[in-house]
Amino acid sequence: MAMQQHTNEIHLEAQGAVTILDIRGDITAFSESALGDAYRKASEQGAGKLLLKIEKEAYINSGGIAVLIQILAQTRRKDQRVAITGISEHFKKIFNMVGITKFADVFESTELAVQALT
Amino acid sequence: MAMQQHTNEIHLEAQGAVTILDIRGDITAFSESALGDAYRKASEQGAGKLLLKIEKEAYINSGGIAVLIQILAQTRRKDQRVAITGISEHFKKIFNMVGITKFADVFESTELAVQALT
Amino acid sequence: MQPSASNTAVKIVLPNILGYERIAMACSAYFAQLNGLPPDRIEDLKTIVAEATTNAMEHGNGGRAEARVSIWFESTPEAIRVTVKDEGNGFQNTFPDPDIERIMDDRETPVGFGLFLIRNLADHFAYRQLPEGGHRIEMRIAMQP
Amino acid sequence: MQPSASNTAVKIVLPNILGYERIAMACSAYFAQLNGLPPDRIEDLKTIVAEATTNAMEHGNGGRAEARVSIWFESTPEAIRVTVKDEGNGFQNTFPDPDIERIMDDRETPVGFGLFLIRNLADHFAYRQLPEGGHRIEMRIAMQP
Ligand SMILES: Nc1ncnc2c1ncn2[C@@H]1O[C@H](COP(=O)(O)OP(=O)(O)O)[C@@H](O)[C@H]1O
Ligand SMILES: Nc1ncnc2c1ncn2[C@@H]1O[C@H](COP(=O)(O)OP(=O)(O)O)[C@@H](O)[C@H]1O
Repeated sequence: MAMQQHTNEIHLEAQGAVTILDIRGDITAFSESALGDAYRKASEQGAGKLLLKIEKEAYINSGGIAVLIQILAQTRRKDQRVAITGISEHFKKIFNMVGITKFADVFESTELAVQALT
Repeated sequence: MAMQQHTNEIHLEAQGAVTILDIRGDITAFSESALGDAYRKASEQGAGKLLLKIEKEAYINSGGIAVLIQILAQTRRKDQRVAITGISEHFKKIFNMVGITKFADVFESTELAVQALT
Repeated sequence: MQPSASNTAVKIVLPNILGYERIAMACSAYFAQLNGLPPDRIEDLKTIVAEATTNAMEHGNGGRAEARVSIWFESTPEAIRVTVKDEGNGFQNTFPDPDIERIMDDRETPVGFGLFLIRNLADHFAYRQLPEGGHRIEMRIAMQP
Repeated sequence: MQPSASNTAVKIVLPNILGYERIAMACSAYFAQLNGLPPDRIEDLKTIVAEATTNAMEHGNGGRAEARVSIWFESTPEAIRVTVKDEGNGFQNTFPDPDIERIMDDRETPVGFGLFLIRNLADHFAYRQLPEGGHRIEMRIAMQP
């Protein structure tokens, strides 16, 4: 429960051709700069395949959904492939409702996501 | 989080000479009959060594503490040995404050408790 | 008549601070659990409570520090009902569902997901301007799917 | 003046139902976390909130279904402050700490652990009868140990 913090800790990690953005904390409008920075860094390093790893307990709200979609829009312009893992069943349902899953597949685990992206 | 239920599910399990009372749910005044029943059943079966296994997430309140102490009082009269496991650091502190730990040792795991009782 | 008339309603009053919707979410989760709402619907409830509460803070109360958000939780055999009240003037427009395809093409800004979630997760919702001032949204999550 | 005067206070009003103290505990945990109380002190806070709330329901309100328990959470740089108000007449006696040795010997009934926990976990507590009716207990958990 990293509730108090209005920002995220994001670690970049390479697994083969896939760059994992390991995102700690809630995904809200406050995540915009941390997520934008991490994404830019990964892209500058030439990442063509990205995996957004979100904590299962993360609180994701409408502001966070907007931030994620903005990242996805950028990946589409750059022809990067993106997948998502870690989210709960509830947010899988929501990502589906909103249409996020049209642009990024959601996987049960990092392993399955990396496999699918590779 | 078994919050709604005002009662407990308690399984009796023998491990060598130790009878484990595996207690699911919160420990409150509402636990009196379930816990009393399980304790009587174990005693009727001749249990001389008891381990109260409480869920780490259990909510234990002052009413539940009173219920536990009443069980401990009975074990003393019957010359049974009792240990406790499963509780969080917070409730370890409280059991210590209240004096429960003078009559029942608290262990980090079922294994350590069974070992110590045997 | 305030929604809190029932003998089992819970009321909570929050300061206008983003992040404090977490308190309302926690309240709603425990209230719903105590009243038998299934776990997956509790998740839906938490989300719509969070969205209605942050909307009340940001749009209704316009971020004013001295404004408050009041929330009532009620339970009936049919549904959990949540009412979120702010001190604002309510909706000035209707808002269509955001279109993710258009957003991805930069033809639409990524807003409107809060109401979208409420519209799609609540089994019923309605808002209205109050004669005594302020605005409230009432939302229900049905006990049976 | 009600304790809710501060701009960051949270208020919650509960029906007189045993079990609903869980809602107050959840509120207190999130409120305290948002205001930087360390995790072990949050556990202390949850316990004293639970005990004061059930006491308010049982002893203060005497279990009356139409009575309410009101709880305020406030944060200062020094402490988290919680005030629990009931509609009763307050303490009619003082209560010594329960003596577990005597309880084990059946020379004392196992009661009084609620106040014992409040006394031992809170860094400060005080109760008073209110001129307008009702009774309240104020408790503080210090930010620094
Ligand atoms: N409580 C409210 N009071 C007034 N207007 C509101 C309220 N809630 C929502 N709105 C209006 O509805 C619009 C859409 O809200 P929402 O879907 O949450 O998206 P966003 O917050 O991204 O704008 C807001 O921009 C605002 O104009
Ligand atoms: N809010 C209250 N109003 C009136 N009396 C109270 C209140 N809280 C506690 N008391 C009194 O203090 C006594 C001790 O309370 P407590 O330590 O919680 O133990 P118990 O609930 O087991 O009696 C109660 O029996 C009651 O007489």
